[in-house]
Amino acid sequence: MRIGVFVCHCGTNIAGTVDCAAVAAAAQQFPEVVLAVDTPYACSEPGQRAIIEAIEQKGLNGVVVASCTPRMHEATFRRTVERAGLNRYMFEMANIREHVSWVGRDKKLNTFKATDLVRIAVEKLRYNRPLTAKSFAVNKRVLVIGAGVAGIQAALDCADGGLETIVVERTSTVGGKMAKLDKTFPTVDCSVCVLGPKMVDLAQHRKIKLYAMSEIADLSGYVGNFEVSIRRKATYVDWNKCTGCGLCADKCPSRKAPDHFNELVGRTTAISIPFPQAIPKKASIDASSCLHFLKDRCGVCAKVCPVEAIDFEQQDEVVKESVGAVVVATGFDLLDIRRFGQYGGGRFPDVVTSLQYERMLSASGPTGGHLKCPSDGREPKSVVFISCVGSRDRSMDRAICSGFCCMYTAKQAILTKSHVPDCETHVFYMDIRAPGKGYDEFIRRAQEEYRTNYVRGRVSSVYPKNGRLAVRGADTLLGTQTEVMADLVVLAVGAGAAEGSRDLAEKLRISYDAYGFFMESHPKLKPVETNTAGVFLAGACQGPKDIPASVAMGSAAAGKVMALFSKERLESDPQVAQVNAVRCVGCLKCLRTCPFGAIQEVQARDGSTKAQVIESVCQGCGVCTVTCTDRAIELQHFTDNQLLAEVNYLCRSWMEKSPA
Amino acid sequence: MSVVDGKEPSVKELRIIGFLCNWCSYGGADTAGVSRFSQPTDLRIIRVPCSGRVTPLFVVKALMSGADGVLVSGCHPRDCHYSEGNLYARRRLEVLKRFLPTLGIEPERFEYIWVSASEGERWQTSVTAFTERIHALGPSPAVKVNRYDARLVAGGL
Amino acid sequence: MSTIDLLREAIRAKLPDLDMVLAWGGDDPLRASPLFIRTESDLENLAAPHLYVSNLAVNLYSLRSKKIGLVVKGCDSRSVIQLLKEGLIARPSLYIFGLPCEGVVDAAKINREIPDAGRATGLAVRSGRVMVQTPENEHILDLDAVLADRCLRCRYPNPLIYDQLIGEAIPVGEIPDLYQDLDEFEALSLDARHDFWMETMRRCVRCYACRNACPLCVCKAHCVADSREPHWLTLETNVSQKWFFQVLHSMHLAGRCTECGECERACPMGLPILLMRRKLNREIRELFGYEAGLDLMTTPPLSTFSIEEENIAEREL
Amino acid sequence: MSAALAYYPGCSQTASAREYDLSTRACCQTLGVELNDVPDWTCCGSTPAHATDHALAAALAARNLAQAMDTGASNLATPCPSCLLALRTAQSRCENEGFKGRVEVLLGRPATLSIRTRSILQVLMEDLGLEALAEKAVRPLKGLRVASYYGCLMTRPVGLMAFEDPDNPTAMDRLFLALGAEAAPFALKTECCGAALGVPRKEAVLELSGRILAAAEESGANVLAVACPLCQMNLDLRREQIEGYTGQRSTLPVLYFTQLLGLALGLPEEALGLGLHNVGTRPVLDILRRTWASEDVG
Amino acid sequence: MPVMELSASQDRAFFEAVCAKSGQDLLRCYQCGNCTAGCPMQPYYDLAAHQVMRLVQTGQRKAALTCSSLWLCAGCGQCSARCPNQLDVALILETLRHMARRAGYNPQPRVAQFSRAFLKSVHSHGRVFELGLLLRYKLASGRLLDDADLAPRLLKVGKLHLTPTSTPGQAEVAAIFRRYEQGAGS
Repeated sequence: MRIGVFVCHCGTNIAGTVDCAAVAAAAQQFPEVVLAVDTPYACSEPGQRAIIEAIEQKGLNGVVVASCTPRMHEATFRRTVERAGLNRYMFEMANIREHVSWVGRDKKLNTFKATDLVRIAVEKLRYNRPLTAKSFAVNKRVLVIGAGVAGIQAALDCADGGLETIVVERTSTVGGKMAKLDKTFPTVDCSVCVLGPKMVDLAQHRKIKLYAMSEIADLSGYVGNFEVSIRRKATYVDWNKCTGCGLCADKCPSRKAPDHFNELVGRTTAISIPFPQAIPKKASIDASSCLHFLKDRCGVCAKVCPVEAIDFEQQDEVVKESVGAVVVATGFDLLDIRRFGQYGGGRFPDVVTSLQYERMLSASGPTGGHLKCPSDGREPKSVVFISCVGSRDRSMDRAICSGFCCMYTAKQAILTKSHVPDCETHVFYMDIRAPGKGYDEFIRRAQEEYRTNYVRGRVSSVYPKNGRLAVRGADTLLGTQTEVMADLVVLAVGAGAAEGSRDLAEKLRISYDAYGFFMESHPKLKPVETNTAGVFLAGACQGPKDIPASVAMGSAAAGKVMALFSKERLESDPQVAQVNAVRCVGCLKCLRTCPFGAIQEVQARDGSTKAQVIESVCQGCGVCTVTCTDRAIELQHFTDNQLLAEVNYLCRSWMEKSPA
Repeated sequence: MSVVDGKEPSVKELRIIGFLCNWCSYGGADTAGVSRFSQPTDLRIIRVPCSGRVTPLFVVKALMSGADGVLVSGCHPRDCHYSEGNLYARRRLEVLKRFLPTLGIEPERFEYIWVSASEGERWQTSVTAFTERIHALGPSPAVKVNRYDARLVAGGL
Repeated sequence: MSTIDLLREAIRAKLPDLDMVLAWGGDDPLRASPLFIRTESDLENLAAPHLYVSNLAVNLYSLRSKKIGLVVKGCDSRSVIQLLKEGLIARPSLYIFGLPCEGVVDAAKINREIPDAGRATGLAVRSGRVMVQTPENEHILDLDAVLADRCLRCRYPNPLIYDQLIGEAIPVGEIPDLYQDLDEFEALSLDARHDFWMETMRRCVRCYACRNACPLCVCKAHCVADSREPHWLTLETNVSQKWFFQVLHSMHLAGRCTECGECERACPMGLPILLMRRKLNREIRELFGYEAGLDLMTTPPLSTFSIEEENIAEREL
Repeated sequence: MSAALAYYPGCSQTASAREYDLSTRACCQTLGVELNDVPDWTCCGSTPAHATDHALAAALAARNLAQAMDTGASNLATPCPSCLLALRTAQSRCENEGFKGRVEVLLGRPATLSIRTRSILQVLMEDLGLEALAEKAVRPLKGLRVASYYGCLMTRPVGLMAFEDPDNPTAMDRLFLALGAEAAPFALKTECCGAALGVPRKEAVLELSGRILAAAEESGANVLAVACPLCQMNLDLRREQIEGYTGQRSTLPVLYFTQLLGLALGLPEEALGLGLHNVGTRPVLDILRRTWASEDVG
Repeated sequence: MPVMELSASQDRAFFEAVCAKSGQDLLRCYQCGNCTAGCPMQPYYDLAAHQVMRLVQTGQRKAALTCSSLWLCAGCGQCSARCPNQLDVALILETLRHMARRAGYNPQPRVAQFSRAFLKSVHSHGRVFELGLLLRYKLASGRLLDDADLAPRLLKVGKLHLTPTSTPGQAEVAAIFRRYEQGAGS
């Protein structure tokens, strides 16, 4: 082989703590290396040109670049060598930045380590073989999971782009958290008035198929060809018949059902439509509150329904859809208020979450838009807002800033004044984060125009005193303790991952962070992609986000799907397992352990049983290779010989270095 | 092959190989790098697609041929990019860990852990702890075999 | 009828339906060799049961296209089960004569006890005693003293799979394998264990007799021990290569080995290589409650997993 | 039933909190919990030792733990939360071998501190349980509306004490409910009464204790239950000082929870030291007598 | 207040020492004020708890060690329980108090006198002899009339012993104090 080695300085990122010239000089002596040079920025245009020129002039048939992590630039350099006519798999990277220069302090040791990493890259490259991708057809339908504002936007953009779009929503209506908000910041316009038309578009779009009250049961397959199982939960109402007239809810005698749409502020009927603008506007029965299910009597709804839509026998149903890409837009949930015992969360009825407060402010909410204390219905004359409840708090493993609370708290303070002009408003805050367009101006309005008293400090406790609530906090700017009496305390509770997000991540085979938010493929450059090809993220499921950011990300995800679907066929990764039929004894252990069902049993010409890899299904994990005692099945590009070459070199070199 | 000035570095490094899955742990090591979490330099990382690709034989081969320590790191259980690879790995590697003492190799020289792509700090802590553990154990006795072989060759046996 | 007669008649009856029957035979009064019975006349060479030392299951994979009759002892039957379970042979092309076994004699042990064993003319076993006839003497030995090692810890004297049982099943109590040999070995320091294997492997001649005798090593035709793709081992005959070969062999058998002991019996150098396999078996039994070759249904533990492993603690550094 | 407990009374229990000691012993005897005094026990060091030097504080506490362990006991209980904190702090700090070494130098003997240490309240709740306690009660506490005041140290430091929800402990409330009393919704369950600063900074204690009394009054309670000698002293003994400072009069009796438990168990008031209070306990007894008369018990 | 010259006035060694002795990483403090918010003694402090944290962060040794707040902490632990950064604030204050005592700062003599009187009592009797403790404290602090109203009430119900109880363990306790004063175990 004729191997070229390019050692990147990455400015001072690598060269600062690694002697790149020395690494290159050492590499020059490695077997089959005919060229080894150091270069300021290998990934830059001149850097890549130099590689191409070297391949052409020196007749290289293998290239090693020692630079950053392959997770960053492997694809870049593979295209580079391909432009010079090499097969893209005749390339290896040595990660001497993230794994060396950025983590080791001793330049000499770093240089040794970098040299070793270059050497094992060379050793592996010597066993590399050209691999060729196969192509396969793409199913140009897209699945959008979650129909909050991000999911709605993604679905509408995909459908407008001409794609068949399947939308799966867990609750009985689309709209998500945004539909629950009274107004939005910083414009203070009616939230559902902005969102409503989009919800209607979603329902009426001829390219969109909506499954409400449904969840993802399973997802299999791979980019371009996913198979999804959708569980449609029983609503006990035949939605094909239901007209949404609401007669059932009017007559339902069970009026104590928990009202989830109203964040448990107030109660609803056992059969209900969550709110006037609900899409689809269909009734569903909460079996845990319905007298028919609890006591086997009643049945009023069935009697009054003019279209005979009530079906107490209805069961969950699983339907299957085939899609080529998935947009995950499952949003967030607020942390459980009961976790905040110091503020009486869950104990004092007049301590509410910010989302509950939105419902209390909303004209379509349980109080009809009249601000009332939940305990006794009186109009509050003092409302205290507490920021960062469950955010920036390591003591409860929540180091993150939830991002949007500062803004909605200001909005809620402003709205409080417009509901009850003589109400005092106080906001306890640590820092105000208002970097959006018009955001900081909005905070100033809350303080200047709406006379909101901002107190810089955390609150230690909320306790009942003289029939009201005493809020004891600090004013760190004054260096004092403060106590203020409140009729209502609103906790700006931090945003956590949506309930069930970890389970969903496992079904989709995408990663999530410590808080349960889904991991993007790269924090800066691939914010919408996941590490699973064909699965994209939109909105707050990736981390807390406000409405404009969620909408933007919804559109971005749709754009990614359309770019993916712009090709008729996709190329499969040739880093898949391959069976050596001569060695295969036909035990089929590989077939049984393959997580993807990518191995099938075939008859050889002599009638004997052999395993065979379905290349478009194989994901390249290599579990089969390890399972096979005879190594009759090997994962291409990560064969035993390739990995052994690395192990053997390291051991051999160490042996040689070790004192006799 | 000599580097810098042809002399051994002043700090004595031991010989540690890491097998890291591409999706979680290799990413976690990258995250540690991006965050500049400094670590001992002894470890040499070999990238594999999945911890399920790591045959225990790689580990034994390394330990019997002169590595002082081997660390395998994959995605947390339930979080495997290939959904199950690390679960197979866990069984194979646990059996291996228990097998090592029969070969006269301290089982502490081998460890397998789970580090996700977001856990840069955990990676730093793990590498540091493992490197310290290997330094506490000292160089591997497996060197003996190879020296024994060298003597056999030299002695013409 | 004696066991040998019962067996002979059973084989005779089934022979017309089979391509051949594998049993043991030969003239040596202390050792029997595999006997491939194709015709009735071959039945005359059938040896006495206490000499049925070798595990005939080793031949099954290569004869898998034929209709085979096979005589198995309890231990051999586990190999058959394991081969069936791994899909390496097919049950319909197999007819199994199950032979309850009181243990087989180790010729080497008899040689040690009796100076003129080399000239033995006959051997008989009766009620726990072994009578060895030589031209000059009749020696009487305790059966236990000359049984093969593996018979001394045998937990399965009765075949676990068969089409026809020859004679009566032997009553058997609960005999735990205490792994005394392993405990003794593990009482040694790590260094001593390491040195033990170095010394043991120095003597290995890398003849692959162990591998060839293993009924589960079905891939021996393409063994990784001497392949270039993948290239796990060089052909150097040094201790590291030889030792690694033995480790590799043991690990390929992890969760599969039934401890029939043929590897060790076949070793011309008498190396205690079963020990490594027993170690792996013990760990697998403790971790997963699994023993190879006991039934056809359970999935081998290394071909499956649990999301929550009961006996594996999460590892932290 | 639990095995015998090593019992560490603490200094207050011999003097200013005698009724706590009396009622604890009486209750335990009735409940069949055997208390064996730590032989020759000495002061745990309390806050002043801790404020001075951690090793000194740990040595003073460790001596008592060692004395208890010498008797072969594996469980120790103390009524006083402050003593318990001192003992547990010593145990926790001595997990650090270096620190333990320093303590052993001061102590002059090995600091083996593995004995399990708990408060009497915790022992009763965990080892006997509400059901068993209620079963042994012969007279209901009906008519009493109890504000349960836990003070700082029953639940804090959270990691060290690991007892109940630090923001809303309910052990005593549940106990009194089980014994037939009402639990008043008392807001300042874990606020500080000012602790030992009563002597050097009296005004602070009067302010803080006054606040607690006021909240207890607001809750409609007719008795305030405590589990800490220092809290009891500040709220009971300093009552006139508090009244002078805040200008608010209060006749709310402050009883140890063991005294209330003892009444329910049918123990005579002398055995529970009910005459040893500064603020008269008569109103409590009057209420209960009325209850018992109407229910024909007692 | 004079201008605080940041680089010149910062005593980094002091900052590091507080971190090391308390085992707390004070850089975690982001000045949210929750320690101050819940502190029962805050009204009596000269500097709020979070301000003391800030003084340590900025290496203001003298200002931190001379503040009265250190001595007025009642040890209730509320600040530590509330800290969102899991700092044991009470332990940091205590650490500062130890450092202040060694450095000879004593802005709240009465607290220190009470502490000393308490320990002296333990030293002499093995257990606290409350009457002796109070007398000793009153003599040291000169506050003879403090709490004079309480004594008759205590005496009436037998809660204030006139003589100390003798405890055999006193000798061992005294030995602990002797070793401590001789500098053992430090």
